[in-house]
Amino acid sequence: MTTRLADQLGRAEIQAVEQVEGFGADPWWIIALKCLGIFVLLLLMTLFVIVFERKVVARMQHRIGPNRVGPKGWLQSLADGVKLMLKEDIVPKAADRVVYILAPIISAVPAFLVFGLIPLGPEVSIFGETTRLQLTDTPVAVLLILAIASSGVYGLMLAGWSSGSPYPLLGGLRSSAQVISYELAMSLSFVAVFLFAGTMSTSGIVESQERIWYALILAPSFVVYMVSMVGETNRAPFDLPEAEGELVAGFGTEYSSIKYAMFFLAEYINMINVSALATTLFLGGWRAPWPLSAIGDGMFNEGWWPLLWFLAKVLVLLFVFIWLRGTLPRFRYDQFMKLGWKVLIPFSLAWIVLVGGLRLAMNEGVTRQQIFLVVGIALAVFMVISFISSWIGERVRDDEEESEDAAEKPFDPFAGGHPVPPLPGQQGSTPVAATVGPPAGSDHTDESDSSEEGTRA
Amino acid sequence: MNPTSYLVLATILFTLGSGGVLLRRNALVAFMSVELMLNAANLAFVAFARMHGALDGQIVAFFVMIIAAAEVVIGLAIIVMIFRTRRSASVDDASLLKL
Amino acid sequence: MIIVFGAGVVGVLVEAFVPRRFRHAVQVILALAALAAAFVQVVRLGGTEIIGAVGSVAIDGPALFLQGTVLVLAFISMFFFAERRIEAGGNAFAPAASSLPGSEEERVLVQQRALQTEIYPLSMLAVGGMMLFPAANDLLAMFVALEVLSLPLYILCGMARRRRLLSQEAAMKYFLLGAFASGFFIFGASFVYGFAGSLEFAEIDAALGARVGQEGLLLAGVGMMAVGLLFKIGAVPFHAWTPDVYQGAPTQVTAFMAACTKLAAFGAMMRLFYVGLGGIRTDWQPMLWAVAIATMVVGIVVALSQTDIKRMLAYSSIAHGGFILTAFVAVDELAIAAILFYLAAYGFVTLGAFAVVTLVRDAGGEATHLSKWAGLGRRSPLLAATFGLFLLALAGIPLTSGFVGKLTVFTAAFQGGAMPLVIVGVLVSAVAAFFYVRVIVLMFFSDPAPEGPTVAVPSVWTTAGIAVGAVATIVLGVLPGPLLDLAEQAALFIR
Amino acid sequence: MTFPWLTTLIAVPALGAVLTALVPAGRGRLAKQSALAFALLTLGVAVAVIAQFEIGGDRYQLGEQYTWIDALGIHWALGIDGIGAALVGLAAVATPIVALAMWPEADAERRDPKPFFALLLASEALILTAFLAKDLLLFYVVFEAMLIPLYFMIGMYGGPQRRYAALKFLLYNIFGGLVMLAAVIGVYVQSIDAGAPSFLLMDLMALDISANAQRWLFLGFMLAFAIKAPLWPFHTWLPDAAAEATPSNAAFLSGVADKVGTFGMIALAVPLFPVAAQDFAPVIVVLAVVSIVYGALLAIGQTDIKRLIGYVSISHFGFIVLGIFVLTGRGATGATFYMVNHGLATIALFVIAGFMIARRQSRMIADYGGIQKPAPKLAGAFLIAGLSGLALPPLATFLSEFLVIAATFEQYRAAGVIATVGIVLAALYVLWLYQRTMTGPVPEENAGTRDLGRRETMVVAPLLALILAIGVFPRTVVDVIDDGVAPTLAEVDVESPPPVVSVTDLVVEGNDH
Amino acid sequence: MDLYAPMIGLIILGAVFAVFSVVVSTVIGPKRYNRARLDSYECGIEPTPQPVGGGRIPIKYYLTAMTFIIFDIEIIFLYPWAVRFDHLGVFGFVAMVTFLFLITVPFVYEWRRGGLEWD
Repeated sequence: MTTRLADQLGRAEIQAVEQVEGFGADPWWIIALKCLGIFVLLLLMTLFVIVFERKVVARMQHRIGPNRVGPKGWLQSLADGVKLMLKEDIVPKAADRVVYILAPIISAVPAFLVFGLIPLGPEVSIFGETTRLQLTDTPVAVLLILAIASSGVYGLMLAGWSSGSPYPLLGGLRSSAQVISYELAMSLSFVAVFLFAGTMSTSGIVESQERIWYALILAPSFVVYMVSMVGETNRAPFDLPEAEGELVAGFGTEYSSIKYAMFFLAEYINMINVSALATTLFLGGWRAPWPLSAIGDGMFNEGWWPLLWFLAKVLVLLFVFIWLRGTLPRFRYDQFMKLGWKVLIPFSLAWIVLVGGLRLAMNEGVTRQQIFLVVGIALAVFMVISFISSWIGERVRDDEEESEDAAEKPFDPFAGGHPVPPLPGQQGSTPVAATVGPPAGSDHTDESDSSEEGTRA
Repeated sequence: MNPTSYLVLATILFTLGSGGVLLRRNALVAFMSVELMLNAANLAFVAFARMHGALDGQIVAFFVMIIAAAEVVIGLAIIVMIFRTRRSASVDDASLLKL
Repeated sequence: MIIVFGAGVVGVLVEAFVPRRFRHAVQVILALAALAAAFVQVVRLGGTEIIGAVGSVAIDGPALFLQGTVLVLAFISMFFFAERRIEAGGNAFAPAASSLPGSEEERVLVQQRALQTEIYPLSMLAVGGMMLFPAANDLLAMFVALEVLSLPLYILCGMARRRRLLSQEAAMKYFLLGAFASGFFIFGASFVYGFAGSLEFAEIDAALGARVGQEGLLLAGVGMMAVGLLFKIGAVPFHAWTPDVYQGAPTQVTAFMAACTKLAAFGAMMRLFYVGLGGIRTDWQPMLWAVAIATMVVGIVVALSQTDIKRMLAYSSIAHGGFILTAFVAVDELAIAAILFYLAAYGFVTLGAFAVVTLVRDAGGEATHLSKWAGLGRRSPLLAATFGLFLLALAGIPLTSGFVGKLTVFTAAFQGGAMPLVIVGVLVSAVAAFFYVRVIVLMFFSDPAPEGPTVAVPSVWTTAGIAVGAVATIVLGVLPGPLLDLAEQAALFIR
Repeated sequence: MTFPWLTTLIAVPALGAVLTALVPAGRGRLAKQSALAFALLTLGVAVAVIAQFEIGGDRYQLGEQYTWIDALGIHWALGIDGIGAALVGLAAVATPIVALAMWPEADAERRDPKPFFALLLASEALILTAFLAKDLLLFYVVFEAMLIPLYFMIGMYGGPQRRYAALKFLLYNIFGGLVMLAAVIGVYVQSIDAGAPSFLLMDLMALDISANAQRWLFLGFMLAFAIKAPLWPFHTWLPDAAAEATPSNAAFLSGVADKVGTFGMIALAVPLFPVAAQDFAPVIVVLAVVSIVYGALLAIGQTDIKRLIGYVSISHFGFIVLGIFVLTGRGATGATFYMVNHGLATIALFVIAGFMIARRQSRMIADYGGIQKPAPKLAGAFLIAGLSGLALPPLATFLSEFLVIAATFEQYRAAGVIATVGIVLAALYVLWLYQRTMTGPVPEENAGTRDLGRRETMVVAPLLALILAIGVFPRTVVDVIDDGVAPTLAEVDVESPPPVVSVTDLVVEGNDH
Repeated sequence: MDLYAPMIGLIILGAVFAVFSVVVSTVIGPKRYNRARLDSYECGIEPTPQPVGGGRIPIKYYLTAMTFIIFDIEIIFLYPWAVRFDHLGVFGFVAMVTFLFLITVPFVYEWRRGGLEWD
């Protein structure tokens, strides 16, 4: 099979796709310069965004926000950074020292990397060398970004584990569960983009959005991405890992001084990263927004201008982050996971199939009217089916609950592996409680389901 | 392209993996060693695919990845199950079945 | 094959949507229907020889023969899976594999008579893998099939209702070693691929003669792939898992596994070695000679000292793998036919034997210790006689299928020039007879142990299954002609 | 199509076995009656078959041949020749006698007697098939299959050590059988190589097998047969089995079943591998002679009657094997004749010993003495049976033993001398046994020994009558046997004709003594 | 390889920065010993000793991890498929839909059997 598939793909193309036009030919000093530039840009943006966030949130809450350090308080975050640097560095005695120290580094370094693959602009000239405003690009750039981003999870996980303390452990687990869950939705939302762009190289994707932004034609993907990007960065309203009420400060509970700052830094850089990625994949990257792009034969799409558009777009997205934080209450953990697994992922899958089908139909020369007709019929059928199935599903579920209610077991405080107090309506497994059957009710659905859960494993 | 160095690396990984399975007593570690073996195979496949200028080796690597994933799922399930029943993941502790 | 996979998938859905109290019935019917339908399909395909699925699946005589046999054996296995009478309303599997033994949760499920129904989709998937395995025509398909058949089995092994720890341990051992072996297989495959530049067996074969100077690569690869496959067969020195797993797994699963896995694995091995590597047979034959001898000798010698009936059968299964290997080294149609026949005959016997083991029980579940079987012939002569029949078949006494199998296999080996192997095989069979007969002695001539096990009265499921096994054993022993003819007609691989 | 006599001959006891097995539990008597009836019916068919046997006719008569397993060239092929006819007769005669003798013994057992009789008929069917099989694989199948009923017969009934004895019996024989399987396969492969895969004896005998291959295959066959017909040093299972089985069972075992081994030697091993047979003949002759002397010496030393008879059998089997492997017509005829006679004599000895044991509840010779006073008929019968073991003229065994020894002298003088020593030793053990058990003062506990009852007489009388009759009129039997022996040895002659005068002449000559 | 080399520069830069900060802070930060500070934080109550090798990890997370792996694999297949979509034609589409369906089956199963319930 494979041999023939390979033939189908064409062996000649294998070599061809291994290079991306316009990259890999820079002299070393330009590379160094670009590295440094990205680095500085990220640090500055972090410092800026932190203050920006505090000010915006303050404004939303009718407060003033930071206003002491520097002009109008804009140096506040720099001062905070220096302060953290000077604080005592505590390593708890239960901690696994090496991992404990490595964890913040592991979480920070990947954060810096992502930007290396983001196109900040078209070709410019630096000291006479013509080069693109992007550190590098590869045929699988987006995949690489995903890989880099997800390796940051190790930092969180290891931080939680190495602290040797229950809260960080739970926090670390939660955040990694969260990140990987939302990473799925995020990755799935990219598929449609690749489908249209025909490439995974970031510059190529920006290239292909010359006519229209994918945010418009692939709006559902964009929405999924926006939601999951917030989840991926553990930001409000999805900031469960550091839910103060439950877990103190999540995986960072035992951290102090600059190590804590590292996590903080990583979080903010990641915010910038995902915003930049959104810009690249859905918002046309460095291309000037529509009215501007029409001006002067696309003059705003050349030279250093695009950097401005790019940063502007990123800033808008960052503002959305802050806006969300300022307005939305935190989700509950189960609601959050439910959203990820039961809404975003199935939706993404269906969307991919739909997009694929449509594009295939177009490639095969089916007319638009026919497509709309088929889609309309399919939608109608789907709605009818889903209606019926949900109706039946309810019935079945009722049946099942009935039959399983009889077997309702007393509440086991250790069921999840960790001792938890019984919820209201649940009976502890005390001798007295065991004789009393818990009242039948919807409270118990979750409990009976979880008894089955493991059978899958 | 000369695949020798890749092959050497793959072989080293494979040896490490198989050594791990045979020598390590923790089921999880042994299990990860198995994954290492699979990845060594992947590396070898990809290297050979380059050498032959064909894609099929890479496709195999894909499949091996899925299978490795499936193995992870199954293996974790089994190990967790054992761990829950006896609170230990050591291969040596699992010794009810003796000659 | 697709029917079976489809049934597996549907089974999962059934598991998800059908309410618990109907699940069991639906699953059993689904599984049986799928197996029957697939069998019909296999029969209809009889005689076709095509390479399909873009070259990765070969449908030819041996493949169809083995697929058909696997289906029949799996069909019978489902009977045993569906047995509910001997465990007081439950089947032989833990109601929920993840629940802690002895925990409250489990107690409740047992009280509820909750049935484990996931075994059916799992075994459907395993059967699908077993069908693909002997039909796989390239390295990748073979590897995928290997895993598809193994993974559900790993899980099935850990699901025993009684003696959960043992069962889970078996699952873990099987899993770890199985994964280890498949690692070897795929790494070896990569070497072979590196040598030949192709995954398809026919092209590998073509490359054997064409390329010189890299034989080291090739041989290392072949050796490692052989490890993977020999592991599945349970050949010495890769047999260490067999007794543990056979003992620990639920006996029904053991029966299924012992009968069907071996079948599929030999099928795959034949295709790989005959079709893909036929050109270098002089290189791998000595290796298999050694393995065959070691397998027979070790299997039998260790079996001698066993006191647990399941372990004994496990070692005997190892030894039978060795017998088949004797024919394996003779690369010709006679050998293929012999192996095919032996596998089928052996499958029925093993299924039956393990099924009988499920019926002999005491308070703690199955009474597998040999001492408990003493005097069984007095207490339930019919059961003991049936088991005796299976043992005699395993020992290769004439008028049972085991004899004809041995005859054909040794004939093939002899003709293939492996006379020393035949002699070893014959000597070993003689030793083997000792421990089979020992059990018969125990059953018939010993006085029953005072608090010996009771023989559970099975429902029609197990009864029917055992009966089919026994009848097949005798019929294949007395009138093996039709099946032999079939095997002979089927004994041609396409390239 | 002519009436399938031979298949009928086999089918009757087989059917009997099934029907007997179906007798409801607890109706032991009905089972016995049914078994006896079928055994007699078989005898009737056997007589009919032998009556149709034409001396000087085709080599194999009443042949039947149906394809059994086409793929392997296996047939249900039957045919009868002189050797077979003689042994069929023996088996057919012996079975009802054994069944009758077992009758009281079965009652002494704690078990349900039904299985014994069913198994007896089953093994008779298998043994008859073995004597008639004209397909090598068919022979092999029954050769092995008969072990199972015999095994159960030994294992289920008899002395305290019976399980051990049964196991030993089975393992020895399965071992031999499996080695033979390898050889059977080897022969088959030879036929494949010759381009005509077949298991039919006629086809196989026509094969031209290289001398080297013949040697290996011959050894494979001989091992199995030597174990079955206990030849020193493969004999050790027999004394155990003989001692532990019930007497009538032991009679059946060594009197009938073991003849399959010697039958195999003469009807299969020698004609299939004539070259190898000649090569190995000296070795086997030595073994046979050792058997004779060894069996006799150990018999003298025994304290257990049944064990003693077991060793006597070993000694006699030595004669039979010796007769076969001098490879002359005289020797072969003598050996075959010996088989029949030894069968009758051994059965008689065992059965009568069984009667004694039933009375005294002891197998120890020391416990007996002076029996001839209270039970003269018993003693008389025992004496006749014993003397026939001693080969005293005019008892049947005499002629056969004479033929064998005469043939041996012609070929291997030294062996002949030693074998003659065996005769002397035989006189010693037989007479000494008789003296120790039957003569002398009557100990108190033996005073009340009953004499032979009616049924017991019915058992013993035909045996002794036959022994005597054949001894006086050997001609009929010998002619039949000789008719089979001639073509069998012709195979050997093809390779290198032994210095033999006309076979018939020799027989006649021998007869004149 | 040239395409990936610049990334190494960035890695080095990031790592140097992170390590440098951590080291500097330990050097210049104050050190005042306090037993309570070195204990793990449990809202002031006496800390429970942790088992060796970290605490027990709830099964739930394994489940999530397993499901994640399955989907991750799926994505691995989706990406190249998407990139080459236009070249693969109907066959590619049908194959992928089948694949997605097969992936969906266990997903639905897990969903129905309560594997996707968090509490």
